[in-house]
Amino acid sequence: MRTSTQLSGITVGEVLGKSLPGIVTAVTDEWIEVGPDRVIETLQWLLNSDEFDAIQLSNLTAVDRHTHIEVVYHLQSLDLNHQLVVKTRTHGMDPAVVQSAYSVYKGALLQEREVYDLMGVRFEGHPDLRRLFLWDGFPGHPLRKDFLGMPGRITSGLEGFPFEDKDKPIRPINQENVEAGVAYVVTGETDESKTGTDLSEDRG
Amino acid sequence: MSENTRSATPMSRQIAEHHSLLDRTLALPRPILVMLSVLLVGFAMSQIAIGYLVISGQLDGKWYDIRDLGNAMISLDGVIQNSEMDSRIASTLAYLIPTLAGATGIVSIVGGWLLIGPWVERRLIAKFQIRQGPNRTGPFGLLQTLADALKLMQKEIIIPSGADRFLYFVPPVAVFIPAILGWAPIPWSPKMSYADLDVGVLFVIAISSLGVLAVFMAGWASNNHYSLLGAMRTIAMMISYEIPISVSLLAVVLLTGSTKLSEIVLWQSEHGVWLVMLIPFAALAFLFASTAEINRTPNDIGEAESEIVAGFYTEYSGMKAGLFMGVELANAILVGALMSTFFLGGYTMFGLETWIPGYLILATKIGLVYFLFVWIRATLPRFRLDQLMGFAWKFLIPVSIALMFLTAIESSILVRWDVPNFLSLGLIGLVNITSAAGLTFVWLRVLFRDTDLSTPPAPILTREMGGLQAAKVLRG
Amino acid sequence: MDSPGIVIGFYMMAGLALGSGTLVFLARNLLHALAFLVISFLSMAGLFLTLSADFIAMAQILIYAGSISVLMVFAVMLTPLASRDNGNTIYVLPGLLAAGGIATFVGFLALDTSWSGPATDFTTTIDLIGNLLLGKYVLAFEIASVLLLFALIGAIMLVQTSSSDQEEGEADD
Amino acid sequence: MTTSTEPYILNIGPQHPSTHGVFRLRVVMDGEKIKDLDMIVGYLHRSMEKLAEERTFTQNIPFTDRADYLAAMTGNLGLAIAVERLAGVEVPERAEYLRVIFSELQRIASHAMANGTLISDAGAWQTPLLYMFREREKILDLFEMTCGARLTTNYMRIGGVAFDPPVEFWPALQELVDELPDRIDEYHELLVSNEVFLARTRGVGVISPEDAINASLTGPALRGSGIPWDLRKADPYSVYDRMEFDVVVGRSGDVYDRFMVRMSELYQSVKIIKQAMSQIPAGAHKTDIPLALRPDEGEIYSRIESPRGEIGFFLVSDGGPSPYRFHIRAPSLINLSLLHELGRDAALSDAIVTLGSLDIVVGEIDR
Repeated sequence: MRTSTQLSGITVGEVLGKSLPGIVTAVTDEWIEVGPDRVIETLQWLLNSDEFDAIQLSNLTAVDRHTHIEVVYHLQSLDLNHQLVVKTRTHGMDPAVVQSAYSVYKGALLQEREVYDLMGVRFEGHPDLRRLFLWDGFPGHPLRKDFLGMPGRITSGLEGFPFEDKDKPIRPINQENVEAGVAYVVTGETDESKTGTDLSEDRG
Repeated sequence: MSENTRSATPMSRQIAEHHSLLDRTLALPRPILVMLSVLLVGFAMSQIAIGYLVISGQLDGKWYDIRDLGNAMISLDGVIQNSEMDSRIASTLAYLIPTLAGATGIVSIVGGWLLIGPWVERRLIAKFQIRQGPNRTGPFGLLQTLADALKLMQKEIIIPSGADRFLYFVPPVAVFIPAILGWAPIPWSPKMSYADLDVGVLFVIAISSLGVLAVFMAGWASNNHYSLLGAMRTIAMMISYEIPISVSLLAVVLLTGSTKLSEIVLWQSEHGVWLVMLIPFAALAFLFASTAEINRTPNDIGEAESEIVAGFYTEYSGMKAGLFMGVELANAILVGALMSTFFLGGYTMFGLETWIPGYLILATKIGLVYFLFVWIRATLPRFRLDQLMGFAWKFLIPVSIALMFLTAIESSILVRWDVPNFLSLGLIGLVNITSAAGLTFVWLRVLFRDTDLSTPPAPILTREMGGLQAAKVLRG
Repeated sequence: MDSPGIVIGFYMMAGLALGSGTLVFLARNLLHALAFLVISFLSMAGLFLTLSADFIAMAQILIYAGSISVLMVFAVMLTPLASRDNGNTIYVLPGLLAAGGIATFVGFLALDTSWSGPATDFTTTIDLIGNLLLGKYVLAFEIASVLLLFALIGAIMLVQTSSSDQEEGEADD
Repeated sequence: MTTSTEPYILNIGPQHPSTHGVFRLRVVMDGEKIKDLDMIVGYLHRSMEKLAEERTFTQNIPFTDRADYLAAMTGNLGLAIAVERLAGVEVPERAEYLRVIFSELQRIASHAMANGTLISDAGAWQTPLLYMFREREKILDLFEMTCGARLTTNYMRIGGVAFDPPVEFWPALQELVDELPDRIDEYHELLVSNEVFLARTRGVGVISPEDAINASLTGPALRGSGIPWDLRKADPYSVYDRMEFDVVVGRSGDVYDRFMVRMSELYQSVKIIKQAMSQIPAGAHKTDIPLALRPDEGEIYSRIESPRGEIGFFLVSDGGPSPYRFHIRAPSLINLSLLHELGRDAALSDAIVTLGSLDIVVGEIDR
């Protein structure tokens, strides 16, 4: 049975770089990266190329990297049954601008609206760039890491597990512990020697 | 244990433990069983006695002849006329008493049906849908309707902003006028008819065209797009489907030679035939068109809940919405009564009416037609507006007019040579059935010459994955 | 006309007809006026019934209350909102004059006619009407039906020509 | 003489019988025809992706229940597989088979619901829906027996499944699997050749194969348009590569085809369950993983075939116990990419049926 393959970014970057020199800004084993103002060009080329045949935009999302926002395109070919990942990064956070992929893939319509809504990436050339989930006038873009930035620059995301010693991993969750009613006691740290009662509910 | 785990929900357990009515009756305590059997034997004896009275003809025309409640009225009339009252008072009384009695009768039929009808419909539909239906309020859930009505009456009366207050309050009441008036000419027994009009058929058609006005008022006054859409759909439907109704009733009138409902029934009884056997297409057209008139599936686009919420009564709350729902049920049995009278022999049943009260026979027939409505409602999806309009104008109207002409020829033959006997009627029925089937077939072929009417082929099964190229290969 | 029920019915119907007829032109809202007009039509049908003219009564309900008022409803629906007011109009004086003229004319006619007495035996009128329409007045009847057919075809033609420019859109219906 | 009509705006939803939740369509209508269509979502937005950034990977599994609440099992499985691939967790064989059985049961339940509501949208007064609920009810009973929950199961875990099914599960499952094909035959008889249903669904809401691919449609919506694409075969996860089954592909891409694809997939699911039941080995049903699973720094996009299409999880890990970025590729949302094109110039009734055939779950759209 044929299974799907994930194309290496290096091979994709090589071929793409031959046809459109200088378009690829970075490659890794998993993805290639292009500039935010050359997205349409890249995607159109990948869509039309016989070798890659990136006919479907499988997924479009964005990641906040603190200094910039990374927009990720997961493309796939159905006939050749492979996937490839294209990334682009915005110049800075405000404004974060990327070309819209809607002219190449209709499937980008709602996904770009979602990214715009939650991540604040402005897609140039999108026919109907409005917020998707939140209402107009909502302050900020919630999926950004600095959203609801608190005093002391505490940002969202777990710095560490509440009762966890980073050097000694806590006991694994297994059936015996559950049956014995043993709570997940943190080994090592004693200043907060309470048991993690809130976690013991998570049986398994 | 395994049984319990199989049916884990209370509902499925209930279904599993449900016994038949016979089982539950047999499980009653012995004394009650004995009492029940004594009652049964007594009932049978009294039936035999009644049978003797009927055969010997001692009952005909007596006021206590309950096979025809008209007898009692006639006797009462005679008593009043023969009494020593002032003739003016006597005539007033003779006018008022039957009028009021008949009106009370009709209103109690409709009202009683509104009390029991929702329960019946919900239970029937529940049976179709492998559910239990209302069974908690009172015995067998019989009081459910009462509880619903009480709840609805306590609801706040919401008047949408921008509604036309005058026109908003009239429709829930006004829709009931045709639903009650329509009962007037229907004969329940030979002498039991509220107003046996000479123009009964015309009266029926005229009355059925009135309901549309109330519907329109409701839709317009609510100041809501859903209501307006529902009202426009309903009006369009009613205008279109009144024509097939009229044409099929015209066929009835042509054959029976009378517009009087009692004479139509008598004609069927005299010739020992139901009109549905002679003019089946007219009967079917009448049935289908009346489902459109009274907004029942598959023609309930006026209140298609998946599209326009509740159609013209979207904005009505509490008992006013309840009245709209009630009038649907009242209309359903009215159409059942008309259908039975015109096409199913009315209160007659090939001689059975000398034994069983005619009104019971008619009620049974109404129940059967109503059951058909419920059955259709529980089974079929709904047509689209343009499909329904096309069906009325492109199919029902031309075909029923063509068959009406055929009926006209046949009836003139019957009248001219005076051969309405078993053989000629059978021949007519045969000719009509074959011509209706043939015409339907040919006309549908003409109408849908460009459409593929066959059942679509089953989807393709494959194990090769791929995109556009693979799709091309698959489709060949 | 001697039965008290008929008498009561006659006065009720007459009162309703006159009252709702008055309200038709007093109502400011066009749709209210229409509702009163329907009531007036219905009470006219009732008046016909008290005269034992059952066929005409039914025809009155069927044609006026059932069809013409629906037609008017459609007409009102299709006119823009602004004109849905039965208010001031410049046609008050001509209207009054025309109404007065017609009333005078009808009054003269009524006075001039030699009325026969009330019908004594209640026969069915529908047989008579049918025989007359297909016997003595068959020509008029046929001409009327041909006229109606022309009207029908004309209506279809009107709709056809107006929608010919968007036939592509309608084709898939 | 021309008659001109005035377009008006109709709000379908958020409370409306056929929007399957709190979905809102703002429609510009001209008579019965739709001139323009705009969808407004977000009434059920719970910001799962943001919340997930503050929870461990295991704690995020319940979110996937609540995203696609009609197919919680496949949602769970999608996340579990994504994290396993990201962190390199091995899954015991028995757990893989249990995963297949439960996600196929979930597929049957979800397709039954989708087809039932589609017919309700077409106007059949809930009868087919309740018939389909009969099967769904039994499947949910099986879920309840196994993990205590009927809808939000939270059953698939990273490294296996939460519980081994109880003893009485297997005979009940056997009985269900035995009777299911007959039941599905019943629906075929009732619906597949029903003239009214055919008239309402054939040629309505047609999506061309090119459009379907270009608009990122997946699942039955894509297969209905004639594209043979099913991740269970194209990119096999779990033990689907050991199962013998066919992928159902429609012919013309209309509402009827999408309906039929779902209908025929029920048979295939039954087939898969039967095979999994005969092949399932004994053994552990999960591996032990640390409570605070710390995958290495990196990112992964992992996808599986949910009843509604490709449900994908894009996870970015910064080496901490919680994901740095957690994104759900929601098939319900992305399948709506063509809605405005399908709805334009359609009759209102057709648009409603088309929306029903795309089988949306608002919880998944809004997340």
